Amino acid sequence: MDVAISTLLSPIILFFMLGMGAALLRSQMTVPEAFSKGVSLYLMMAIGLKGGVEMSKNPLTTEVMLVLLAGIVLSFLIPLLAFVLLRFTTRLGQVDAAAVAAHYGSISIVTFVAATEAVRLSGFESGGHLVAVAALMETPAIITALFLAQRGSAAKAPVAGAEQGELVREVFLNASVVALVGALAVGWIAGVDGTASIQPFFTGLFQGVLCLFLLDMGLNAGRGLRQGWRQLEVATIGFGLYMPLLSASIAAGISLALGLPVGDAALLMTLAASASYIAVPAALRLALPEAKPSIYLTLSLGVTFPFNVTLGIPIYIFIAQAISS
Amino acid sequence: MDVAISTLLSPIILFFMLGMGAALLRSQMTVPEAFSKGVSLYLMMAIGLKGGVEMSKNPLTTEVMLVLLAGIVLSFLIPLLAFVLLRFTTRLGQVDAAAVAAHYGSISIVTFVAATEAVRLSGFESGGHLVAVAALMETPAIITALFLAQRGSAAKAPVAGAEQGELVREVFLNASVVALVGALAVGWIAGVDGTASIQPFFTGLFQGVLCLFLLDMGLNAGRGLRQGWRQLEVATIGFGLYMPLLSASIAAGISLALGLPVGDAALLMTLAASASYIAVPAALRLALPEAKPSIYLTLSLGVTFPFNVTLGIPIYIFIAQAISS
Amino acid sequence: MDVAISTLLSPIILFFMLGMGAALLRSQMTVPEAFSKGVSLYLMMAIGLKGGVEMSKNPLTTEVMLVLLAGIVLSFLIPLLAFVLLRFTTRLGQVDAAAVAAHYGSISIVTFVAATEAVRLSGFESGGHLVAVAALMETPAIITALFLAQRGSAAKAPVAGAEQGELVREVFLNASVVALVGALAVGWIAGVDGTASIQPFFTGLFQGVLCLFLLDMGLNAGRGLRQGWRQLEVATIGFGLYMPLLSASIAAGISLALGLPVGDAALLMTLAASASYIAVPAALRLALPEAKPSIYLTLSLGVTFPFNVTLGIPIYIFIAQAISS
Amino acid sequence: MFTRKRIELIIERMAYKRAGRILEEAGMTGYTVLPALAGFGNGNKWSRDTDISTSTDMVVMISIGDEARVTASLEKIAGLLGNHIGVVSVSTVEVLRPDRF
Amino acid sequence: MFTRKRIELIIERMAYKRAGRILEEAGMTGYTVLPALAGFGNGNKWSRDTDISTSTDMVVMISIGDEARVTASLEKIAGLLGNHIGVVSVSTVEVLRPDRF
Amino acid sequence: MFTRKRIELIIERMAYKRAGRILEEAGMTGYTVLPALAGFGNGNKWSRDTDISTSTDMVVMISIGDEARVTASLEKIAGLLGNHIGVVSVSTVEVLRPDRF
Ligand SMILES: Nc1ncnc2c1ncn2[C@@H]1O[C@H](COP(=O)(O)O)[C@@H](O)[C@H]1O
Ligand SMILES: Nc1ncnc2c1ncn2[C@@H]1O[C@H](COP(=O)(O)O)[C@@H](O)[C@H]1O
Ligand SMILES: Nc1ncnc2c1ncn2[C@@H]1O[C@H](COP(=O)(O)O)[C@@H](O)[C@H]1O
Ligand code: NA
Ligand code: NA
Ligand code: NA
Repeated sequence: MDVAISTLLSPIILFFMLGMGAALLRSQMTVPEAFSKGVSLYLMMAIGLKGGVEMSKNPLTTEVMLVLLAGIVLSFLIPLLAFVLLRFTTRLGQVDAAAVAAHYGSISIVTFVAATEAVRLSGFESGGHLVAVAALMETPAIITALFLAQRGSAAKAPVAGAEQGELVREVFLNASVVALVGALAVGWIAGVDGTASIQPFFTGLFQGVLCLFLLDMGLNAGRGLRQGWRQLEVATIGFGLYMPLLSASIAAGISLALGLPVGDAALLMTLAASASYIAVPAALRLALPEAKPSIYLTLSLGVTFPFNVTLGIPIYIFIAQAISS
Repeated sequence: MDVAISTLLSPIILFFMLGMGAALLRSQMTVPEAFSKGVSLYLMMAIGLKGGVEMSKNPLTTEVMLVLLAGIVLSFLIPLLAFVLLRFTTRLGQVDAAAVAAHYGSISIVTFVAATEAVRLSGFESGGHLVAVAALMETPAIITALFLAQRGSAAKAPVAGAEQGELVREVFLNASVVALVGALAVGWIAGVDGTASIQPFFTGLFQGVLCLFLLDMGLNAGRGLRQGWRQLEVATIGFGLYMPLLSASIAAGISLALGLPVGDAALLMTLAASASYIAVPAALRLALPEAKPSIYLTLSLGVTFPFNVTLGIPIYIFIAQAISS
Repeated sequence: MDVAISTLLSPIILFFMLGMGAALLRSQMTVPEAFSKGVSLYLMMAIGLKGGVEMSKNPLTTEVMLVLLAGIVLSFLIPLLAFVLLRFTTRLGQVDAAAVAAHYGSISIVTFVAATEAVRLSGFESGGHLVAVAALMETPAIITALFLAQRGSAAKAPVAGAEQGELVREVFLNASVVALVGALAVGWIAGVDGTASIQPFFTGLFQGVLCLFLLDMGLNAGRGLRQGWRQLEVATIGFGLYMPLLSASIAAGISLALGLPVGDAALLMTLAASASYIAVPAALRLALPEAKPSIYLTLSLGVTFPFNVTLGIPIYIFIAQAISS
Repeated sequence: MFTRKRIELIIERMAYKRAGRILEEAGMTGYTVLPALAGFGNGNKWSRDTDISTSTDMVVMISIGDEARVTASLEKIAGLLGNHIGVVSVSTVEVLRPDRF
Repeated sequence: MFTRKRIELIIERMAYKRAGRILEEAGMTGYTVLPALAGFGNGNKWSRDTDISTSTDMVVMISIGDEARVTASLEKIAGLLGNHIGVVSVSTVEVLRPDRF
Repeated sequence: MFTRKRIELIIERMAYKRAGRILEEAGMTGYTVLPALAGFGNGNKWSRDTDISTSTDMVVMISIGDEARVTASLEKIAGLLGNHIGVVSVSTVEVLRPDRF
């Protein structure tokens, strides 16, 4: 448990709480969008490079392949579970339920990064290929969600022609996928020696930059919560809290089946539990404009993200230890 | 004196002069607002963390408490002195005089940071709690100034209702206060070990980032001066040069009374001498919209800031040495 | 040749290719303008400082002077050659030909930076004064081009009065000139000791930041090419590929004549071969608004820049080795 | 001076490319997109610096053209706005170079 | 098409929230705020990138609504502009969905 | 309310200072410049985040003034637009403080 404490008292989380507190107190403080976009690009390049370099160290095993596959499957299936739960427990309509489901099938790279730090702090290793898993889990959920949203309703395919291409590019070539996968490839190709000269920037500064970014995330999460919570019924907020635990347990089962080491298991669980708030919303504004951002954004950014970053991650690490012993 | 020289020839100051020169030569060079806002956020987090970590090393002494108190008192009283001087020596009206006074009672965090570097260069220590003093000195001056501006004039309270809350948040929860106090708390809680992993970012890069920021400050100060000096009578410009010295001497007296070490004394003097150009202007646009930014901004940013950063700081350090021996 | 390979597989180039690929695949990924402007400011300050510090180590020799002179001459004359070639081989009119010529006489600082890295990777030294050469080569080409554009045509002088001053400032005091020359001066004055405390920021992070910037450059180059290539006839695109080689060979001749060391020769060739896409376009929008940006920007950014960064630089280093042995 | 119509479309950032295609197809000779900073509508406030998934950002599209083309594009625009939140308004302006629009 | 009024308010960034409250109270159904980059007035020039205390920044607020509400809000707006520097102008526009405004 | 003219100038960033001088000389009391994000014209699209030499950026200049001055400035503006790409349009607006313009 003192792992949990030390995680909660790490500067990263403290800065997140600072931001969240300031937002809830309605401070006008903001981080310019252009700046935080640049910072998040840095984070994705750094995490991608790290993963690629580590993957370059040892060949692709079938285990690795299985984890990648597991990630894709999770991203495809979690939305189904989420959708059913939402339809039965909340008053959300088909489209909004499908939209929310997409977010929980996809991932939050910042949550993932916070988890890697926590795993490190707890003294465990984690494989570089988990970054690849993260990248692979971003998009399948969107496809499931679009299917769920049209299901039954003889609605015209939402998008066609130029729209189609626009959407496909947004889904498969959005900034985070390109940066993650691209940096992963660069790290893989350049390897340890090739990336030595750029490590001071991408590794040395990583935790520090993360503090700055999580301060901003806290501001965003806090504002999202303050502005949006009225739109959410209790059942929906509840979903934002138990769904991560559900997804994590499924991932725990898979980790057990695959016999993943503690670190990898914790990260896979975190990925399953985390909800997207950048890639998926953007894609859904194109594909499901009828879905209300005030619902899915508030839920994933205002409820689930804070939960995962503070309580969730320690729990997942704890479970990962339990199952792997 | 060679301390002064070495300060003046440090890259930080040289870059400031570069920016100021470019602006006076009417170069079109600019640093994007979003970027420099991000950089200044970094600087405030870094300085806050530094202070917090140092404070975590040794318990709060009464001396520390007294310095904090001194800072607050200075911020409350300096505006009174400034107001009287302005009313007697310049043609500024009540409102503009009060507005200018607010700026000189408050502080410039960049000047403070430049001073800490100069103190370090001069081979002196400074206590982390001075950062707390800086944070505490930001706002009291605004309250004094609002009182001075209304005084006599049976004017309606400037703001009420929603306005009221907006102003209060702007005054007590503006970005710099949140970042400074917040980072201070984080540093205090996390301590030396907890912040070890983020030091490369927040400590290692500090001086370098400061160069970049001071280049931008130079551009701003130079442009402010070039565009605004016509609006200032000689007496007002004079005020921008002697007021810092006055405030510094008062702070020197207090330092002597409290028997502060050289470094702390120099920094307290710098805080007293420095004038705000971010927090206070923003607050005054809300509370005293009648006051002319072209006057108070030009004076604090175009006259006093350059003076402090170049000549002022070495003088304050010099005096601090004198009194403490 | 394995030097060429190792250059092509260095993270810097890989990230450039990533960006270019993403753009050609029409990914929507972008780096916010404000952020990349800030990053490029950092790069210019860093390269300027580096050069200045190295120049501070040893006195100005006549050889250094001669190289500076050579750079200026190249920047003045290359546009003449480029203009003639364009007029004879392409359908470009006088004004557009002159505009394009200006870009090839001037330089691309990013290409220069990439070359310094490649030279370092290849195990050669390069003199700090090459940075000064880069700064000096930025503007003369513009003057030649304006002369070429007016030549014959009894056209009114393009700009006068306030316009005149605006243009002169844009040409001689644009951001890159100020940052480069200014940082060079700072490095020179502060020297090795004075800049020690800012090295972690300006030197330690350099390669890493460069990766981030080249990712952005790749996106820009790719988009420029994708959107603009239709406007270019084959002959013009050809010019964008052989002109660098021509300019480089002229520079090679000069290097041979001056007996420059390999590193310096390679960099001088790179400067000659590189084409501007920031300073010159901005100046030409003021001085030659009739010239079509879609032509000169596509050519210098979409064709020549990628060529130089990938194939060109290794070639120039190879030639530099050849002539200096 | 010649009379033309000016469409002003306040629409989500994610949708402006679609609106652009509609205007293009309707024969409008050009448009300009301005970023919005904040806004209010339907009782909801938004602000650019507080939405990381900039998906709720609004932009303002300005397009000047002749009445016929403007009317032509408006129907399709209305359709687009059926899905995406946004506001469209049309005003009358005078231009110097009629051939341009 | 239906006729509505369009308020265009050029006002300091620090004051736009107040203007927004005024518009809201007057019953306007929405507004959009655009950042300005630079400007000139009273012989003073300002530019966003050269004022660190972004307190002299201007923004442009656009709000479309029916004449009655617009008139109602204008008085209060005028009061606000008494303190804060800024400019207000009203023009006539045509909209598609009258119920919206 | 008093009737005035509103010039809206869509022009390259690099040229707005020149346009500003023209407006100033023509006696316009002020103008405001808004950054554009993207645009389309002559079959070319541009977008701010994809042009490092921000030289093809457009800005939108708004200037409100009385008819006489507006007409006076328009000729020179037209001349400027002869060189620089851009679009100018004029509309009629109502203002509160006539003395201001
Ligand atoms: N009809 C129009 N309406 C609005 N903006 C336009 C129009 N035509 C051109 N523009 C803007 O002016 C820029 C240059 O257009 P052009 O001069 O046609 O190349 C375009 O990229 C648009 O931003
Ligand atoms: N009457 C209006 N005038 C100007 N902008 C509006 C208006 N109504 C809505 N908007 C803008 O459109 C966005 C979405 O509004 P709504 O579709 O009502 O949710 C708002 O956030 C505003 O930016
Ligand atoms: N006539 C005008 N047309 C457009 N914008 C204006 C006008 N007058 C003032 N402004 C804007 O309002 C700001 C303040 O102007 P002023 O209140 O005259 O100091 C200026 O910097 C401009 O951005
Ligand atoms: Na998930
Ligand atoms: Na002070
Ligand atoms: Na060249």
